[in-house]
Amino acid sequence: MSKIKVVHYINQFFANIGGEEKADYPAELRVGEVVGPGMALAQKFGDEAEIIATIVCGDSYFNENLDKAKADILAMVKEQAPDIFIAGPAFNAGRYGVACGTIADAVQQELGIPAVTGMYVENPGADMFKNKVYMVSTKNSAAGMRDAVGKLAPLALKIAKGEPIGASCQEGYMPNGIRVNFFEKERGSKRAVKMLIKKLAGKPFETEYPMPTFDRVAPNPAVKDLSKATIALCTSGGIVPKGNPDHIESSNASHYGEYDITGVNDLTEETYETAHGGYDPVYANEDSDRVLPVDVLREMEANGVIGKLHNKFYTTVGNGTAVASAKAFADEYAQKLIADGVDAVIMTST
Amino acid sequence: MRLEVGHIFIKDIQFGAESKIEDGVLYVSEEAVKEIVLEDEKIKSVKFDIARPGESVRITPVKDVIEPRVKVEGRGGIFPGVIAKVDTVGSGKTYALKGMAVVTAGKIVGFQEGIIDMTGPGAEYTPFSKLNNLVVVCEPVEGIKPHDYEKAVRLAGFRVAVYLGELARELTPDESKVYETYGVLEGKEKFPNLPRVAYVQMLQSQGLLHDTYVYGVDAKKTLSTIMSPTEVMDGAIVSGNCVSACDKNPTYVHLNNPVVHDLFEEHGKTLNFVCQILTNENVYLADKMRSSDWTAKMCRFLDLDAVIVSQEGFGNPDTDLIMNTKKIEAEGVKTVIITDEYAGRDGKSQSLADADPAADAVVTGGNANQVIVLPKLDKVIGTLDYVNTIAGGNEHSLREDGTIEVEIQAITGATNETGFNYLSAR
Amino acid sequence: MVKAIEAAGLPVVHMCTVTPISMTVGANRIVPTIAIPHPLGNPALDKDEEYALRKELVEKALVALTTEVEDQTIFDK
Amino acid sequence: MESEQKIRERLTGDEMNSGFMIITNNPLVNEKFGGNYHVVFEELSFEDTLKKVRDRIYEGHRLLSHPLSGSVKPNETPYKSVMVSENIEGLDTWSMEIIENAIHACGKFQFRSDKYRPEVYEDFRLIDCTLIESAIPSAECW
Repeated sequence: MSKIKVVHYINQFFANIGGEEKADYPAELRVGEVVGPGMALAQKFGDEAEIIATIVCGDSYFNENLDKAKADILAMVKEQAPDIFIAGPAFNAGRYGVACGTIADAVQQELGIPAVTGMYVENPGADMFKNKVYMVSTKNSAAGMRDAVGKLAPLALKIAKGEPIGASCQEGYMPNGIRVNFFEKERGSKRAVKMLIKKLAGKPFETEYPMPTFDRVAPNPAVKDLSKATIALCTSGGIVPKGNPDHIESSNASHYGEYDITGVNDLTEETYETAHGGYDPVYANEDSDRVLPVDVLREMEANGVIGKLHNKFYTTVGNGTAVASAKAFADEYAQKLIADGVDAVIMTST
Repeated sequence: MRLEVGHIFIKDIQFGAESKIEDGVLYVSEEAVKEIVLEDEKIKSVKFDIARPGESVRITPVKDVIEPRVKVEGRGGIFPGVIAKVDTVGSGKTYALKGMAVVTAGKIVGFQEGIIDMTGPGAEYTPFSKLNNLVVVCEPVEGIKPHDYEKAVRLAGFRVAVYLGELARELTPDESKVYETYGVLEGKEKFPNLPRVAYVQMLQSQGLLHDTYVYGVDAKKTLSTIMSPTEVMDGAIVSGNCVSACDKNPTYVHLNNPVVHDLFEEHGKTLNFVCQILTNENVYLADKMRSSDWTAKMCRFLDLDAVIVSQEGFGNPDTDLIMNTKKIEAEGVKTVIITDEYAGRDGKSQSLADADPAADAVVTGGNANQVIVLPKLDKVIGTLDYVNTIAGGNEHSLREDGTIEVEIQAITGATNETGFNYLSAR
Repeated sequence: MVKAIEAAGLPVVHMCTVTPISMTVGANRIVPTIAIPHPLGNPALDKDEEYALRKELVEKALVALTTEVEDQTIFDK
Repeated sequence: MESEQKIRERLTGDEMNSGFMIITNNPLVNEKFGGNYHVVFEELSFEDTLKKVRDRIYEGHRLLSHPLSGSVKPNETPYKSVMVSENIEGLDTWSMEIIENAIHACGKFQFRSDKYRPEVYEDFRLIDCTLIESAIPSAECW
């Protein structure tokens, strides 16, 4: 059987070109060369596989010229047509980790060549790509090279040969959301007792099934005295001054609106409308209070039910706007609300 | 409570003219056991067979697996409230026939499940492939209702097991183990510095083919309660559950409850094993609220430091498991829970039907949806007719070459949620 | 978005027609509203009635903001 | 648990005993309990029956029995019966969570409800019927 062909990707640092000052080093293909950590990999491979080429790329270069770097590297890999692509290991180097994840994922997706990488669990590249490519869990510095290569090489061989991949704890990759069965050395009850003893002693223990993460934020304490509170209105219903002065897009909005309502007691057909493209706008355009109840809150403000209606409202368009950007908008204007002394928020959605 | 369990190793089972145990061989008189089974008029006929480890034999559809035992000293008898009269068991001396089991098989409902392969890849997944099995295949009388048939087969298995256990009454055990628990104060004095630990066992209790009996009482009609963990060793809990082969607890598992055994291993060393708490898995949500309230309340009353919670079954019990865990943790009592997973054939789906961050220490019996191909074996005890429709099978289950493609949920004990098996997942 | 505001330290009430979505996005105080195109109104009503309806909903929202909650709560009554 | 707690706070004992209805696609349940209880029968798939229950929950009915009752898996048995409160009691987050998780779980199992011999369906109907039957004494004893 012929040897498995490997293409290895590393950054400028591990290629001995230089540190941060050389991070803008463009992608470079070195056919027939085994560089840096590639030596250790090659040793582990023995006769089973050989590194036929190494690709070196500066971390800043990769991340700052993402499209070009990706395209160039993909072309290099394609030309070499390896059986497997290995990136890293990146340990705790953030931009290197992201580069390894990005390019490994791209090689798999676009070239259909299996890929594997490795990095420290807290490397930002880990969360981004561990569910997309097999990613070996490494120590947080290059001092863990031997351990990393010890896991990376056999996993790469298995993947290249198309052998079944065992559970994450057996193969050393980060849990990737795919549950894989295997036989433990001790029966379940014994493992439970051992885990219990550790938990009782306050020692670290590892659950065999981490509960799905609950990305929840605990509720803040209630408003104590409404009559002294400043309440702000926010909406994802896209209410904007008539004519949409900031040109907020009807879907997939790239920014949010901030509008002063000092002296505005009622949102009328003549003064306000919706920029939202995801629902029938007729009702909101007729009377925007139907989405953003300024009229009611003004009355409550006048009657002393609430201390004050904040003089600015924030608006976004929920329709098709990426969760991440919606969150970024809210992160930003929440800080403004706090700076302005707002005590609580009413958010309306359509 | 103090119970001594004597182990009598059975290295083989053979049919013989007279039932007896000699030099570690169990000889079974077919005539005698036949008579015992046919005591029940709902059973029309019965066949016996022997399946030994390594033989090319498949047993299916399995209903229950039972270890023969006999009570030689102390109150009560094996299977109190079911076979023996109601009396508190769990003290004195009991002998168990180790290395063997009585396996009841037969079709109770059309979608029945349960495979025990004695060799090949399937054998790795079922703990019962390591035993010498006396298989009892019952045929019911015509027109019988499934619940009557289930009961008849359930009880027939127990009667046969008790009969075989009796054969050991006058023997000398090959080895003995002593299990002892103490009263609340007594235990505190004896082990003043050891953490107080209990075992919370959730019992399947949802209806026909989903029932468990405690001293003969249907568990769905019980409030959460306390037992000495030695009571199960005398058959205080028996299975009436024949659905979900991979994660149901056969009576064998109740008798040899692995959590009970492994906690006893640490008893007096790293922990004080205080008691076993039983609770159920009813269908009605308010029952769940009540049962989990009681479980948590007892954990507090008993001043426990930690518990292990085990589950039985899929779906509905996930909710009980999480409710118990949250409430027990909220009482300041630490938990480790044992469950299994239904993560889909590709392993990508969410494993449980419920979840909570309080459940931070989980032992898993593996993904029950994993697909496995079982080879054709020389002999089938029971019938393959139903393999097509057993849980985890599909229309292609029984393939032309005689191999069977099934999810491991069809294999008896594969993902057991008391931690009886070695399978796990990550 | 609701979550981001809550995370910043401000109590927030989410007035939303599709409450399951509100649950999913992690709102803690939820007030169900009338309909997607007019959450706080109903064009079928007179102006006065519609205003009263809106006021009622906003009052619920204020109740939500002044009520301590431990996890996701729908203020429906 | 907070959501469970809310049910207790919101509802008095009387309200918890507001009666129940059984939503089912199992003709045997309809036949057996339709006379004495409020049974809503419709020929639907397993999953659609759960979705029908979900719709009731979003209208404010409270879930009374677990939608994944029984160890027979979704898509294996075609039948499902679920108990919800007769009256609209207000949106209940716990009910919502359980029913959504149950509907989600249907996707994990290969569909083979249509692959059995006719007599097997009789067994499926019977098992589903005994599962819901086990909830009735509890529902009535409040």
